[in-house]
Amino acid sequence: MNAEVATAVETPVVGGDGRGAPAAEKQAALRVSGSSATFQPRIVGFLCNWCSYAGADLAGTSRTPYAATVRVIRVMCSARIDPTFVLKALAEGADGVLICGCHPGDCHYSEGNYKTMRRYPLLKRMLADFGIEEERVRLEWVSASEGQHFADVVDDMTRRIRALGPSKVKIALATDRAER
Amino acid sequence: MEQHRIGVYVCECGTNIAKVVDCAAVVRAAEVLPGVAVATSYKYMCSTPGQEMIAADIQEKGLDRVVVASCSPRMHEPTFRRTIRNAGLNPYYLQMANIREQCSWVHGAGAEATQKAIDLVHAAVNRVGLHEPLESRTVAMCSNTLVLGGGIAGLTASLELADAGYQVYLVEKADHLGGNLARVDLTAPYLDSAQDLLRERIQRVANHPRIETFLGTELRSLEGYVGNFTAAVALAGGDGGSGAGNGSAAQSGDGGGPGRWALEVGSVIVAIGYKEFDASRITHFGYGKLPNVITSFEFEKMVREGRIQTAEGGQPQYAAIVHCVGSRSQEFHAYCSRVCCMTALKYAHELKSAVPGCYISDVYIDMHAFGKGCEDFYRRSSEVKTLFLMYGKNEYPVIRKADPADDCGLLIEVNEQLSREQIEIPADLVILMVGMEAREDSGEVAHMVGISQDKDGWFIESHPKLDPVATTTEGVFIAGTCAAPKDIPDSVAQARAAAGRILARIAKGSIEVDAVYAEIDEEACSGCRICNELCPYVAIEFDAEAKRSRVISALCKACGACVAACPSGAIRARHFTDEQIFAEIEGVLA
Amino acid sequence: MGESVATTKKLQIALYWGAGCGGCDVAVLDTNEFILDVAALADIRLWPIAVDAKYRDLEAMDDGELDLALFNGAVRNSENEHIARLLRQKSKLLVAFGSCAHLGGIPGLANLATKEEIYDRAYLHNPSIEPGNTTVPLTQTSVNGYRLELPRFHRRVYKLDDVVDVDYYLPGCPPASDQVKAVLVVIASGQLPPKGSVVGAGDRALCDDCTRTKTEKKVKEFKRPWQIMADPDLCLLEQGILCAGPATRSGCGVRCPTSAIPCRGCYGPLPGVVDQGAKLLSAVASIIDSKDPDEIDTILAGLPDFTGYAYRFGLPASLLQRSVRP
Amino acid sequence: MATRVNPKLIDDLEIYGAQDVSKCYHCGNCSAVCPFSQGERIFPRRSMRHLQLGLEERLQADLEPWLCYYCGECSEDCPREAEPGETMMSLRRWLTSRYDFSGISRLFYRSWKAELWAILLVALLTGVGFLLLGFVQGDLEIYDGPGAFLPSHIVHWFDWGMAAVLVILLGINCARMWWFTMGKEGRANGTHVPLGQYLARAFLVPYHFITQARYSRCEHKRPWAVHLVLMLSYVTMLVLIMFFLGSMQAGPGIDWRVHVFGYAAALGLVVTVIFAMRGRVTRTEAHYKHSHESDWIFLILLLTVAVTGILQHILHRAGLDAAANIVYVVHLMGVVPMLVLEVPFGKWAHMAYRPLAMYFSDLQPRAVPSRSRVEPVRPAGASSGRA
Repeated sequence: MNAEVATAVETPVVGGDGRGAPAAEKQAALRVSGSSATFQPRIVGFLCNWCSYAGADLAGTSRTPYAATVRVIRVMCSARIDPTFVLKALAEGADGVLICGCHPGDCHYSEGNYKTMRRYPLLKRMLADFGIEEERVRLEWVSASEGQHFADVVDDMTRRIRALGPSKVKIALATDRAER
Repeated sequence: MEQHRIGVYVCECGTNIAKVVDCAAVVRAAEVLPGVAVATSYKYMCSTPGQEMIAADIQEKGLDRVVVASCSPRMHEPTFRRTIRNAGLNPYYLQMANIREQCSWVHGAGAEATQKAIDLVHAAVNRVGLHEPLESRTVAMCSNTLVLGGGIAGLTASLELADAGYQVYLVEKADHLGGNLARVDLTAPYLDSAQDLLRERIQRVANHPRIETFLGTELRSLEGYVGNFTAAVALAGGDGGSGAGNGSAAQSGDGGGPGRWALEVGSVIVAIGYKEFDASRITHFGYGKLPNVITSFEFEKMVREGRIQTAEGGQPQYAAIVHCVGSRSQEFHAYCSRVCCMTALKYAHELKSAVPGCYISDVYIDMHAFGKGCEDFYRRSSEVKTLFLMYGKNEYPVIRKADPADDCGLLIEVNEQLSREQIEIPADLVILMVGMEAREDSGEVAHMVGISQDKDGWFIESHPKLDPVATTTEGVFIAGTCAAPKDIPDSVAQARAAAGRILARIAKGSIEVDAVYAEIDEEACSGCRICNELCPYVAIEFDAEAKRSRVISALCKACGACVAACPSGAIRARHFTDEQIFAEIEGVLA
Repeated sequence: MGESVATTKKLQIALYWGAGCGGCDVAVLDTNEFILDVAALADIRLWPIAVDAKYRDLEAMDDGELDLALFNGAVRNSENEHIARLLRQKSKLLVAFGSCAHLGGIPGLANLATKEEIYDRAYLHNPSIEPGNTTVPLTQTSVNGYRLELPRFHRRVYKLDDVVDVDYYLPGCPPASDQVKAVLVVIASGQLPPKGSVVGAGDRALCDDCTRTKTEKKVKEFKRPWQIMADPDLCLLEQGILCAGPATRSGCGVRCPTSAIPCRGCYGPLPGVVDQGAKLLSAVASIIDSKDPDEIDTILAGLPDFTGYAYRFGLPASLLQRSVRP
Repeated sequence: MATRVNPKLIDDLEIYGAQDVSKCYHCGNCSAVCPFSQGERIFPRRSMRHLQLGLEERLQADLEPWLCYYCGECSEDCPREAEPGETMMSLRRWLTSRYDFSGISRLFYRSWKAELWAILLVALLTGVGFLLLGFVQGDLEIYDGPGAFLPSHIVHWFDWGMAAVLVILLGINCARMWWFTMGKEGRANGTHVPLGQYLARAFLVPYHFITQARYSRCEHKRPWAVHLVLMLSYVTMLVLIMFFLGSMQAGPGIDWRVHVFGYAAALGLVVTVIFAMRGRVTRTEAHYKHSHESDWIFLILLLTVAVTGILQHILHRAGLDAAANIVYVVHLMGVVPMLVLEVPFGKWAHMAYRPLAMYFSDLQPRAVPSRSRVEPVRPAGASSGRA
């Protein structure tokens, strides 16, 4: 199949396969999310067990509704969140990644969230270099008592990502595969 | 990857989950996932039949991994771990998908909620396949206990433990025992004397051979882990700390200078109590400006001194009691302070008996008389002709000076809810029922002992209903009003409960601690020492000649900071490995 | 494979130079007189830099006729890809030789730019281009009747195993000559490591070989190497110099850090590490000595083009592989 | 403008019989069970509240107490035993004393001794007066006709005279009632009820007076029946005495056209009074549970009057005219104080206040803004809400 694709894309160079690409990207877009009107982002949430996960649970126990877009993965502390996880999620097709930890100074492990605080800005810079929009990755401090805050964050993030449309990472990798 | 036999159990939680998530669809989706041998849903997975179902499948269908999609793991993970352990599986062969708190309770019924549940189950199935059998460690349990706070809760807990024959270190910041209760005269609803409750306890504590009391002393740091803490306590700054701990304290650990002690303890009970709301924050009441507007504690003082009188020294002909000062308001504290209503009724009785002719107006929002004997107390109070007036939430009564012509010193203007009348209440003495607040130092204490606070500063229990005295830090317990406003019986009950929990552990002699901790693969470690500085519990030691770092598992609390930071991927977080989390990521995005 | 050694028949080998700097070929030559031993026990059937052979000779070979093909350089265009496929077809063993073939290498950094940007920079807006010259390479042109072809420039750079199946990886930019030697000897001897292994490198981070003393790390300020006289005996990272050593395989002989140059990470991620850049990020950021967001930003400002540094040799091998800008 | 609370008022009301007001915590059960409490007229609860707060002005302006017939259901269902029914009763007493200009009623309600002495005094005067009249102009042996000891035409004249006085006294109190509930209130609200409405709805007064229609809507029917019989008997008697005294006193032959009513009424009175007394002794029914001294005095008076009335009639038919005359005097010694003291100042007054209250409460919603007044008009809800 590679051969056909290769020839299919065989055209003058400048902007050449630029013509081939959009089609593929559209296809991929459809694969990922259906029409953007009903686009329901898929957000991976990494929550620390003690504050943020408890906060998300509180949103539940107090029946605070929010968009069904976030899929939570529990870690013991936000400091456990290896930037690799974020890249992995994006590469796997996440439209957004939400990182939540205890408020600075209130970490169950006394200092874990400071490590997160240090890694995050550098990670954001790196993501920007990869052309990933600002809004797609977000760090929020959510305490065990901030169910409402968690709900608000998810809704807000959902709104912003809806405006952006689906993440292009998976599409890009898909089109690359098509090129070979 | 070796083929597993995974059982997926979707809980309907009555209708809590089923009415939003299409459990049947989740089961159908789970059935086809690789390695899934059994997938089924049931009304209450946590019920005995539910657990028996899982156990039976493990034994009969030879399941080697279990996924339970139900409530939050913070709720029932221990339950189901026990279930599969009893059925012969390693307890860590369990993974839960939180489809209640984080799905059915926050989303409307429909495809989206169901899809989310399916994704979460998919992630759990992916992950559980990579779970390893872990054995929880047992560590020695030191039988000494540190009790923070010498109020009724702290005293009770201390006596409970000491009477059972174990050493207690009672650390009180003030220079005397008794806490807030010491400032109270009578107690509601039975009007027995607070001093009677306290005196004999304080005496017993003072003379108890197994209780060492540190007055004017505060906690400076708490290191170690359940069963094996080291607490550093020192004389509170400035405060003289009269009669602080004697010689034997020094033996219990090297002092590190005068007025400092290091205490070896196995458990900690935090019972630091509350502080009263500052009434002057509500300007409407004119507290601090109008001399005859006083707080409940100032009134208690009057009663104890036996002279209830106005600032001018006269007997009040009219007295008014204003409820919910600082409580149940959007501006200040949304919560109810729980004891004020009955205390207010108590004041009505005390006033009536001290000044028989006095007319008492009780200005309240709602009358909370839920406790034992309280409703009856409320009825009796109305029989002594207390005038109950209801004001609206966040519609504070306004207290002002009366005109010389009036037969009273003060006037309270209230929009009275029961009559829908704008009324003025005559008063010579106004008692403000100030609510309870978390102490200013509660934040420090929480941080030192590693427990969290809610938005109001109250300490958070490990489960509000099922585990009300334990905290998220193993071996640290909370009792009394530092957890939330409480009356005396509840505080005492909590104190005894905490003591009971500790005695049970001491009786066992050793204690099981979670098998989850980080470990360094010395074959992969390059000794770069990036992890060394990161551990808040100094659980990572560096072996200079081997040029390798090592984790002291007993000290490790499994936060995983080092794991994420290790650039060689040489550190593994047991039960939270990279592979397991990758599997989850792939699962939720499948 | 085994039988090829059993026979006394000479090893049939090919070396190819894809999208790379040629340093890898030099590294082979750097084996000095050893190259003669190679010549002695092997027929070099293709080596553009040293041997006069044509692609058609390669095309003419039978499948599996070659015993060993060393492919250095990344896959940037259709030509690289074509030869990669040919070599895979003709050779029993295919080795990704050097960082470019292994992880994408320096050329892989091009994945942060779009093809259009690259063309613009290379052929349109460049100081060395005379104004008004808008010539850009086309895959097909006809010059007075003759149809000329140029390789197609791929949208992005690939590492070798993105296009073909690879047997072994020999990391390094370039691989250390002694490692090259060692690997060739092993292969010649027929004691082959399991397929897919990284050969000619250690399984621990560079720090393991690095002789600089390491203490507990806390960094308040990052500096470029030229900004300080680095203490020759102290870990560079602890001196605030960004060093990829902790996140990089050993095997190079610690050539850079010993000469006061921080490791760039050419030997690639350690076994089990999925994304070298992300790991370096996590490690480096974690040891920043501050709890104040603003101060942290200032400290991080001392790490210009961190992405470029973190993925200097491995962008195509990273999880994101390339910029998603259209 | 905030209204001043007067915590002392409930103490005052205790004297009128309201013992348990302070127990009420306003669950509202009383108003829920009361068939009359609807729309803006929420009672007894609101009255209880106004009483607890001691809002005298409000209470004085309230008609609610008169709209209650004390069926007692509220008291039965009260979870706090705050006796709302009895409170309404006490409020009626309190209001009666408020309406009364002379202060006599207040005196009587606050001290039953005073009431008793007053009755005895009036009785004595009446006795002396009529004896004098008898001995001066007539013969003790003659009961009727020329030379009669107490000639019916004179007694008749006396009755009319007394009636006139009573009507004036009661009229003044009724006027005050109107002023408190309609006039003053209306002015405060800047509204007034047009005269046309007063005339149009005037029929309500006799209607309620005669039928007690409202009472009949109470859950328990018996108290209504009893009350109706008592009231009708009383009215019948009144009519007979005021218009047919001659033929009443005539005889010895029985004039059935007149006497049959007399017998019925007398029977009715005696039976119902005894019934009421039995009730107040046994205290089985809620509205008989609490008896104010004034209640007993009233019943005893009524019984004496009824019995002596019957007795003199019988004696006269038995030809014992002298005895009949003596009893007649005794009878009058009961009748006069009963009317003079009870009608304007005591329990009897309610026979005027009640129908008036129905009438006024029917009129209040018909109030319209007064053109003459300048200050803003309170919203209709508020004005009619506090009637």
